[in-house]
Amino acid sequence: MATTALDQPHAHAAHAEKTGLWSWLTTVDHKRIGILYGATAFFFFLLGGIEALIIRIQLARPDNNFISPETYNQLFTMHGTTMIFLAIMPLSSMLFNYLIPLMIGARDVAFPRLNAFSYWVFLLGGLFLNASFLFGAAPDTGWYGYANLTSRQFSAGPNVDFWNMGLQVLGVASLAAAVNFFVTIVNMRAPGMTMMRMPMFVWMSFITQILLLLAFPVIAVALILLMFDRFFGTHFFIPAGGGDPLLWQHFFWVFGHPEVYILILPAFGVVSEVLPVFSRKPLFGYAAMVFSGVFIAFLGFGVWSHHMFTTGMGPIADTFFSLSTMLIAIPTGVKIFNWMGTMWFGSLQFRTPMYFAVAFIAMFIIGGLSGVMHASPPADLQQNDTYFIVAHFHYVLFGGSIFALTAGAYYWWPKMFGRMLDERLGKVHFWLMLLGFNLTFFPMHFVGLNGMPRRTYTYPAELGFTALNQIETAGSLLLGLAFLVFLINVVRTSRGPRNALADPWNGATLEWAIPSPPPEWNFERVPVVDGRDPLWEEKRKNGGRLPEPVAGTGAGIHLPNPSYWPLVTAVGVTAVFIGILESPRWGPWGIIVAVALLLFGLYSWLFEKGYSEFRTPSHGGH
Amino acid sequence: MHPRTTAARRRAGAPFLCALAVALAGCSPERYPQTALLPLSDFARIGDHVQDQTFYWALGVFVLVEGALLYSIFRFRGRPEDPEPSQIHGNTTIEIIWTLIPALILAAIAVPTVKGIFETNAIPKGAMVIEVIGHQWWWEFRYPEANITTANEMFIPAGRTVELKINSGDVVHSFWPPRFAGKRDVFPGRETRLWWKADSTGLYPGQCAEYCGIQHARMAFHVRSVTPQDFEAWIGHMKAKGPPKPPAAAAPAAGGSLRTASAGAKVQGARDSAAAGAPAQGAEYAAGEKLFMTKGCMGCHSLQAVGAPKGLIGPNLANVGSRSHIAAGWLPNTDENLERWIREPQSVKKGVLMPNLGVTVEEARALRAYLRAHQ
Amino acid sequence: MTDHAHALETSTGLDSRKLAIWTFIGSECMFFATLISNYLVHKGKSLVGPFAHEVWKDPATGKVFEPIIEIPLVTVGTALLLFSSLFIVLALYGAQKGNRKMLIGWLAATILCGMFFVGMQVYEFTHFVHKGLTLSRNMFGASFFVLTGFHGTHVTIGVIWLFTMFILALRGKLTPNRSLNLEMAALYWHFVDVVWIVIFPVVYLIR
Amino acid sequence: MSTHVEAQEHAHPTPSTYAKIGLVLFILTALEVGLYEITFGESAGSFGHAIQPFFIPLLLFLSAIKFALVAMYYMHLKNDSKLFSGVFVFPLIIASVVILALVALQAYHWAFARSGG
Repeated sequence: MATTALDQPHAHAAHAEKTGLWSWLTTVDHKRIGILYGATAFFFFLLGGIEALIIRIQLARPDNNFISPETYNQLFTMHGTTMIFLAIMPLSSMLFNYLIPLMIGARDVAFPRLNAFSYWVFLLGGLFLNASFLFGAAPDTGWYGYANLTSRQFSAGPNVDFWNMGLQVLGVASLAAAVNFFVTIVNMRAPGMTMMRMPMFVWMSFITQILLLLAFPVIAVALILLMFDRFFGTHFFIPAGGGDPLLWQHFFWVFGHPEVYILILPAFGVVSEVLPVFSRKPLFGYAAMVFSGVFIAFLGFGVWSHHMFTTGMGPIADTFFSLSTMLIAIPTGVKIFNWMGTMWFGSLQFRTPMYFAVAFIAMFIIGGLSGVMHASPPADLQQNDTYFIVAHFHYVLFGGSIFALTAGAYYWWPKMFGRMLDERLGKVHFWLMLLGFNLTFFPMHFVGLNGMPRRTYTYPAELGFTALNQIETAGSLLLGLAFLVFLINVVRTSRGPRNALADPWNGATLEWAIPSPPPEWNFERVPVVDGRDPLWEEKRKNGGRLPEPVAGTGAGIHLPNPSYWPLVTAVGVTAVFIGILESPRWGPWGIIVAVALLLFGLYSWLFEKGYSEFRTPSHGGH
Repeated sequence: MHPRTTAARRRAGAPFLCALAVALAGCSPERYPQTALLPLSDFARIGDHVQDQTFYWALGVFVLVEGALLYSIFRFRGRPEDPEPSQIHGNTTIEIIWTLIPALILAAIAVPTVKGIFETNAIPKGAMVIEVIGHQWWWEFRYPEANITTANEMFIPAGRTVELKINSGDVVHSFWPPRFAGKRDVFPGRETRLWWKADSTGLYPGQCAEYCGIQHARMAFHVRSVTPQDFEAWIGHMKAKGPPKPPAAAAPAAGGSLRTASAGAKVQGARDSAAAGAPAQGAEYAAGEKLFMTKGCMGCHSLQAVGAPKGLIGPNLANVGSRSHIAAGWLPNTDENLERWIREPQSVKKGVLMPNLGVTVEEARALRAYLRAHQ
Repeated sequence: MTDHAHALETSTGLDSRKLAIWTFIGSECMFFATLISNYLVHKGKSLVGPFAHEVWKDPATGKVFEPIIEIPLVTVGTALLLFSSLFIVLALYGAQKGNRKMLIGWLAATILCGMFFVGMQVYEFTHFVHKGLTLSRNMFGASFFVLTGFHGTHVTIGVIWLFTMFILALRGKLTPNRSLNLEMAALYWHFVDVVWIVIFPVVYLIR
Repeated sequence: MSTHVEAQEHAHPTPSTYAKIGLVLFILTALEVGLYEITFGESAGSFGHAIQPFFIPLLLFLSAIKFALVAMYYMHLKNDSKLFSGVFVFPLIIASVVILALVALQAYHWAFARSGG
């Protein structure tokens, strides 16, 4: 390679602030990657929201033809896939990236370039998945793509292949990030911060990484088997050749249920950080929260068939999975009670993050209870695959994760961008969102129990669903308005001065001990921790207040160089799966070229100057 | 949920309350023919009983826990300048209490659940077997003892247990007659079972509940529960619809005796088909019969209820004239709808396997007359 | 993968890269577990022959299919992979002790064994295809080729990784304080061997 | 979790122990194949038929020993930090739970479907 600017000795920490596209393309700073994750995820969240609005408009009237059946089926599939894989997971990843190093007192994640690689693979995976719209072949078999509708015979087009390959690419991104964060949390904690002194958000993220590490390989294999069925004529899920479509459901939900815990545990972590700060008292029952999280993760692998009670697996299997599902409701209940215990006897400060956190508890309780209602198979036979289930998972995913992530956004906005989001607009956003959310999803409980199945692009008038569907559509428009208010809040704030304090909320964790936004090296001196809520301890020692921290020069701090090889390797990874998708037309050549690019990117990454100690130790190599 | 000022609370409460009122009014089950909350069979009552149990426990927990949350919101509200509250870290006894109580509640739910699981999985002996075959986007029903095939409208004798042997002809569906039983997934290559004993008569809708392709939304069916005598009459009536006698013989123009206006109408006795006089629209009927051959309808549809060939793409039309709905149980079976459905199926149900055959308006009227005669 | 943060003070005192490779191995356990359960779930589900251990006569054509599995061939492969595990450990020992000759010698032996194993598998696959077992022929064929094929792919990746290590060793880059990189490759190689230790009886020996 | 820097040099086994373990592994493999031959091979005598029901447990036991040997000695789990053992064993537990559950469910479905349940 031509010697580029990167070849000079490793960048001193004190050089000028890097801006411009190139600095973003080659960043390895966990904070910038966090902001990239956040911006991309929010864009996909809005995309998913628009898909939801179109779905709601189509369902506003019986026998409506606002959109064609195929478009509706593509929209509901992409709404599900986008919201789960391209919105909630990366929004959680934004918080992982930005906050975990700050909260555990580290200067960066364990493998900064692997972190950049994860982001770029996620971005390319998301674009690849959504590119299917350009070819009019967006996935249309639902976010869990049950076999054998996904077989070549019943889904001849590339729709399912886009979904299959897209999820494989996103799987690579999630696995790479999971290894990175697992090692970061285990290995890079500040001196004195034992595992039982870590902030609860870091604990929940830690469990989420373990779930990711164990669940994603299962879906990767399931998708590989589906790929073999569609491209190479095997019959894993095709009954004609001896295969069984039910096997796909098993494989998918062995991944599927840990996946829904991957979606909710980061939200648990955010709420466990916000509530103590705005109740001005420590989290209630720290150990109970940790063990219930671990219990949820371990048992999460033993409940998957509660998604399959209607397949007639037989009484023994139904009983086992029903009881294990009920068992997992207990630690979830313990968490809710511990949050309420945190608020009890507290001095509650109702700032915007607190609004969303408390609403999270209220909505998640409803979602949890409607979940327990279909943990019992006889009841689930009526509820499964109806709008009752749609109501349940929106109460836990929207009422749960999105409310909590919004609380996190308002709470950590000053730390990430140095500006406080406007409180008044925040409250308007909250009320619109709470009202819109309940108007949209509460009637779904009733319309579901009264006979409206899931994923139907329309319904006849005589079944009586019209009135409730109209309320739901009105509610969804209100939700759209709510996020418009949030956007206005963001834009107005970004024009304002960067005047946020380092610790605007009297926080307890380490990220509030450094300036907002923190310098590239985070901590001038790595802090020593000797208890939970380190900042509150520090403040008690200094009479309740701490001086505004100064950024410091960061001299002598070794910072990793920016590098573009993660981006090149990410393009290689995505190209491999594009090559597979196009293999019927291009033959093996697409894959061969992609693998070559991948290897080129990987080797250049591994032996990059200034990084790898394989080079004879020049100045930059230490 | 917790606005600062009382005025704000009243203002914010108003829209919420009236929306709630509308929602509550909108959700009383009587207004929904396909509701799962008004069981009409023993199977459905098991599920309904278990669901009630879990619902009341859930409602109780909801009221207590959300109430505690609301209480704590107002009781412990503070201002920044208030003194710091006591820094409680936890309390093991409370932790144990709020682990045990949910465990006990769940145990209380688990008992009826497990009992319900085994009850719903134990198929009573001596039930009448009906074969249900799911196809992409319609339902086929076969009565093996009587060797009768019909589609989209299942006749069942009230007061007698029916056992459904469910298979699929293509992809995974889910057979869901909410008034009589929960849903059972329909697998190609793996037979699943469902059973119930209806305890009242009437026409009740049901729908496919597992996404199965473009027209999953319009893959509905009806279950017509009739008295045992009417059921025997219906079987007799359908048995008369054997293989077509050579065209020279009198067309098996069965009378329109079974016309049923709306849900719950009684089924009159069937008349012997051969004795039926030529129906009033003889000319149209004959034209329709000829068109049924020339337009190729025979290729996918069969008109004989007894011994119909298996594996046809289209539904059996032996008694299509008397069905309450057409196009798989959702389009009301009026003459105008039947004609439109024959003339341009792709615009009525896009993506359905029945192509537009370029049928003119007159031809459609003749075909409609011919099919209407098949009661 | 090798962000060399020089001997950073880590909370556990362990090197992050070694922890990373172990985490990756933990995740790969689930990958192969799903593939193995896919194989076991499809055991006995093949509608037509040829089968793993039984003779099968095609009712339509009367053609007789011999049992597919040939124990001698795969036993050689298993022994190769087993010994390559031994060799890589000796090579690592050489690297840690700075004994360059031992490192290069045993590393070359490991790579040769790995290549022979992959060669054996390629031969075995083509041989099976000639015996009538293809990917789309029956469930046994499909699940067998997917399971052993993906294991073979992992072995190939391992060979490439070890070959890169071999080049570095020749250039004298694998000094004792940099032997961790070889240890990571060794751990990956042992994992691939351990997975074969499970696949070999489950696929080849259990009837 | 110890916070001090663990001494890098553990008591790594010597090459001779590695070689011995290599030999044991080879013998175990030979035993596995031998077990197969005497149970199902052409030379399967009466003794072979006698132990046929124990074939699978015996076989799995032998491969479990090989698995443990490679993991403990070649992968240094024996003398490395317990963290690595945890990171390896925990997924193994989940993996075997998933394999056993899926195989059991498949067998149960097959029996359940057959019994007309």
